[in-house]
Amino acid sequence: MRKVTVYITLKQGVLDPQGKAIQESLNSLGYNEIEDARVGKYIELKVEDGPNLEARVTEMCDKLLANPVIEDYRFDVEEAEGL
Amino acid sequence: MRKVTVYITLKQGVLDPQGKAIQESLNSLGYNEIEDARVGKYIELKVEDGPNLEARVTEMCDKLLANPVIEDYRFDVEEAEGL
Amino acid sequence: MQQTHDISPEQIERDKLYREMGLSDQEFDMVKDIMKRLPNFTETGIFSVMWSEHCSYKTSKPLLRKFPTKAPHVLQGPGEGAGIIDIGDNQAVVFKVESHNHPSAVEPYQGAATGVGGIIRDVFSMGARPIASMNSLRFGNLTNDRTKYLFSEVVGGIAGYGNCVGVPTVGGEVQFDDSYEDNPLVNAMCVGLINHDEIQKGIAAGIGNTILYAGPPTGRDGIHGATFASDDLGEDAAKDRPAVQVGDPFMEKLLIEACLEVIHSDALVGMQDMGAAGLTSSASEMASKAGTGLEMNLDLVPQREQNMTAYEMMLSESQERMLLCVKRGREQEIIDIFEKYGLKAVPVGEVIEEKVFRIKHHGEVVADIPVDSLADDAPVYHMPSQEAAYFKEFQQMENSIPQVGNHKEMLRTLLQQPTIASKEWVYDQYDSMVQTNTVVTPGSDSAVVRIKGRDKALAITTDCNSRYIYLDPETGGKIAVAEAARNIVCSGARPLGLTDGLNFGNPTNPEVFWQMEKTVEGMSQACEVLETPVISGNVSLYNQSKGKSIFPTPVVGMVGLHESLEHITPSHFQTSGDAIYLIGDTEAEFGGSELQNVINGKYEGKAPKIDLNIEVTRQKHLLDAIQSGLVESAHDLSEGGLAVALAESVFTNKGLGVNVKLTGEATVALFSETQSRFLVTVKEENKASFENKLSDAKQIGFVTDDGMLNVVVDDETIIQDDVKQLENLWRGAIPCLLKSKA
Amino acid sequence: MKFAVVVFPGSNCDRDMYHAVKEVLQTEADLVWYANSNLENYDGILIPGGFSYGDYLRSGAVAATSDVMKQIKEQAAKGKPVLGVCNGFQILTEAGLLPGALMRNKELSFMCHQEELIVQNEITPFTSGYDKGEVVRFPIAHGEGNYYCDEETLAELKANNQIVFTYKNNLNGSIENIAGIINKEGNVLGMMPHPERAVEKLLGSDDGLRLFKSMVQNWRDTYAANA
Ligand SMILES: Nc1ncnc2c1ncn2[C@@H]1O[C@H](COP(=O)(O)OP(=O)(O)O)[C@@H](O)[C@H]1O
Ligand SMILES: [Mg+2]
Repeated sequence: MRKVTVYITLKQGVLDPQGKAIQESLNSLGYNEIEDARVGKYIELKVEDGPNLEARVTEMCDKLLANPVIEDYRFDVEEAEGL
Repeated sequence: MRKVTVYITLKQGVLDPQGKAIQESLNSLGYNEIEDARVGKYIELKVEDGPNLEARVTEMCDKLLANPVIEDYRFDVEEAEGL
Repeated sequence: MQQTHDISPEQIERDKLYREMGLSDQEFDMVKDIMKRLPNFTETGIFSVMWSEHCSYKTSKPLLRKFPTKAPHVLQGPGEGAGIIDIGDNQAVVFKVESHNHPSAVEPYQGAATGVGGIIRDVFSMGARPIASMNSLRFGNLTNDRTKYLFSEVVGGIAGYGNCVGVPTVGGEVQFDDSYEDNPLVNAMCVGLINHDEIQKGIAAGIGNTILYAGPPTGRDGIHGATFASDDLGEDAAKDRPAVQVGDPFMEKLLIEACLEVIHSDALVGMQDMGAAGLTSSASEMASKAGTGLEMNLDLVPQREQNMTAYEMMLSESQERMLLCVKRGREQEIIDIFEKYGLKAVPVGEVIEEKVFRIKHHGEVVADIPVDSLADDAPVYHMPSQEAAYFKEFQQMENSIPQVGNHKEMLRTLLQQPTIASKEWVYDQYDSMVQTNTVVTPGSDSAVVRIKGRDKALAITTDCNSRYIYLDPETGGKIAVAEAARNIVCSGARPLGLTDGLNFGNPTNPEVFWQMEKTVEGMSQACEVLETPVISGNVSLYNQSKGKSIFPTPVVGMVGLHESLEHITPSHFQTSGDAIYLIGDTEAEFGGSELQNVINGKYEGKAPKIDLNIEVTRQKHLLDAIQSGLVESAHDLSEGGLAVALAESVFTNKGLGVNVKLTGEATVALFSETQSRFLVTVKEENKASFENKLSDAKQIGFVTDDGMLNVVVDDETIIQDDVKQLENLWRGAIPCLLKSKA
Repeated sequence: MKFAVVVFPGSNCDRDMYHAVKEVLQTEADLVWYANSNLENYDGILIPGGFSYGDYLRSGAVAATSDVMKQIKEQAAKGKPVLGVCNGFQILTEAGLLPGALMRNKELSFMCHQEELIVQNEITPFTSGYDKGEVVRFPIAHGEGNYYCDEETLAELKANNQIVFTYKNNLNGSIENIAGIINKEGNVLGMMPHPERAVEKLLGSDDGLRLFKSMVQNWRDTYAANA
């Protein structure tokens, strides 16, 4: 069993209204040191071992998990233990 | 300048319908090796350096970024370069 | 990469760089004539967006002139952000439709969302409070995975934006056909309410007055969106991807409240939203309309990204931005109002006497253009037109009757066609009730929105059966307008006027231009006869992919007025025992029908005929009967004919059924799509008065309480089916298609 | 009785709530903008639905940290009735005035239509006008109305009779079909369905009117008792 963690972020230049709202809200709580916030998604997959794991995950990201028009992604693969 | 990355995940035991839907879609696309999927949030903060950075970020998470009833969080701090 | 500002005017001319921006050689020559010199990079960009089809209507203008646009109750016709119609009591209704087809093909969620945001801005920039949204959608066949994705994401985007911004989405339409496979249509309509004395115009008047920029900072979003929308959606649409704009409905909500507060200040001179071609079109149009000039300093424009060029800032289509003209010296009053809502408003320029559009950046003049030339001198093209070859062929075909073996099964099949099936999966995702005015929620012929504090309401519908228009553009154009009016009348309202969203293929194809011409002619005739002027609209061309044009799709968004809440009439049957009437005769007309598609898998032949005089007379008589309190329910007959209308009328959760006796050929009686027909129920005691008013109404049966749909034709039982089962098929069809694997 | 309808940036049912209490019920009410507000002089606080702060991060999360929330907590501590509807309910849970959390609907999509609810607790200042077990029709309109809490909290809710409304059909995945809960003290009610959208027959239901009437009646009773 493997644990794959996919990180999906908005492409550079794409407006992130959510990030903006979070930054402003942190500032208004007094955390003025926060200069920017960007929000992404984080998906943990529990995957049965098999050949071409990386290639298949890349495919999954392209087809479903990320929206290539506005998002970038990367992923890590680990041995799964306590999943 | 520091880059803080906050990872927010649903607590163990809290149902994750979005994760479930992703798992099912991946399975139906033929990725039968996916046994589970869980979705979380991933927030990148650009933070001006200052004392007690870690303690302050912990506070931000407790106060705003994560909801302790349903979510767990952790974060990394890095030197920011190309931010 | 070469920096755009380093590109010299000479290089633009020599390497014909203007072509990449969308200007033709001739158009570039016109620009040189106007400027009396070579335009620089920014200026070329400004001309190219202002002269794009999207902003200049250069190929459709000659056609649009044919639409009747005037009537005593029209306060504002086409030309401003949206049209306005008087509804009495110092109130008026503001509405317009807008397409977002190409952005939605590339990024369906954001494309649809920003389409909704854009049309809402058009309405509140007039000073009106947006009170209802509609959407008209077209997709390919729902069996295809890409179509399922586009459909789900578009609906998600409309919901995501509309729900958050707090404007109820009260209705719309969705149809599915192969011709939209790679080029879905996403047209959004918004309706607003305004008091006469609050009407704003997008003008920059008063020399020396200040131009304020309000809203979020400008990024590189959607640069060249306007020309992109006017181009063929080719194979390489993907490379245009960075052009995608992201909507922020939260920002829009704040902007609505701030702008509606700002209009009460007499420091405000004019206000316009930044839509297609962003700062360029809003600023130059505001000056042009006021007969002034405008000077703007881009260093003052709030920016989200670093090192933006003048070209990028002028063409950016970042969302949720407004441009205001404010009396000099009183800027702070306006800025404070925006501030209250957490929004930034900053001075970026001023109104000048010299009629030029002058842009400064980093201390240099980067554009200096005679301002009227951008709007008034835009080229107008009279495209060659040629009757489509298929049309001649279709006109020679006989009106044959398709062979139906089992009418009961056929009704079941028809009810599950995605175009006919329940759209609940769509509209349940929309907040249709916020603002607490929605009297008739989605699921009826028209949505009805009451006006608080008055005994009146508005009926709203969008309609367009593009199959008929494809078969016969002129007839189909008439039908589109007539059908919208039918839906309004069935709800008990008097049609006031309409907005049109003209979606067509490539106008340089003479057969497509012919479709456009004929469609507009047909629509115009119907508008005349039905007394529904066109008060606003939108044109979207080049809707095609892989060389195939979409079906011509001129979406009609119509608004009507209920002069009393008492007149609001449901489209569903109400009570067992009520008499069922069919208004209008039925002929064998199957060209473009749902039945033809189910049986033959294509649309061909003649479109159903329509006689506009019969149409208007029937509509008037029916409305009169409704207003006289004689009608329990009224529904128009459309796709699938009488059988489908009967079934839809009993899907009510009241356990109702129908007993109907018809005469003639069963397939014709049940499934023909002859126009100008209505299905009406009347209480026993009102039958005589009703028949007096509607001479061509024939009673065909009764509403029952046994939950069965019984149809007898010439003494033979043709359909006997369980209403609940039919309803389940109809309700389940779209969710079922979406779930099933391709 | 005078109501404050608290308006956050992004609230969008604020005018609907105001219309319900002011124009339909004809009680006193003000729309109170969240910033620089003073809730001292109001007898009841209504937190309307909508998308405060765009629902960014989590619905209700940002509003829950605002200054006006401190005042709402103070007023609630004094025993004044506080009603949060839809986004208002989400804000109350995020602020800790009510236990649990509202998560995404189990089918993930937004839903809007009339639903049947069962009145589970009719002895609150909000529901005294209803009968126990009565079925009422209110519109729902939410994407995140899936009520969640841990088992311990659920046991407590039950033990204290804090579950006020349940759905007849479980549509969004809520634990035990929960549609609305009240705090232990019995003066803070949060609910996903919209009573303010159900105050006129013309719009499909007036079952919600009794909720506001109950609030007014109870305030009068207490007021009369104190006077
Ligand atoms: N995209 C949509 N958005 C909202 N409501 C829709 C949409 N499509 C269809 N509906 C609603 O579904 C109902 C049926 O639509 P339709 O079959 O087009 O009606 P009609 O044939 O009477 O014009 C209408 O009430 C309509 O408003
Ligand atoms: Mg209809």
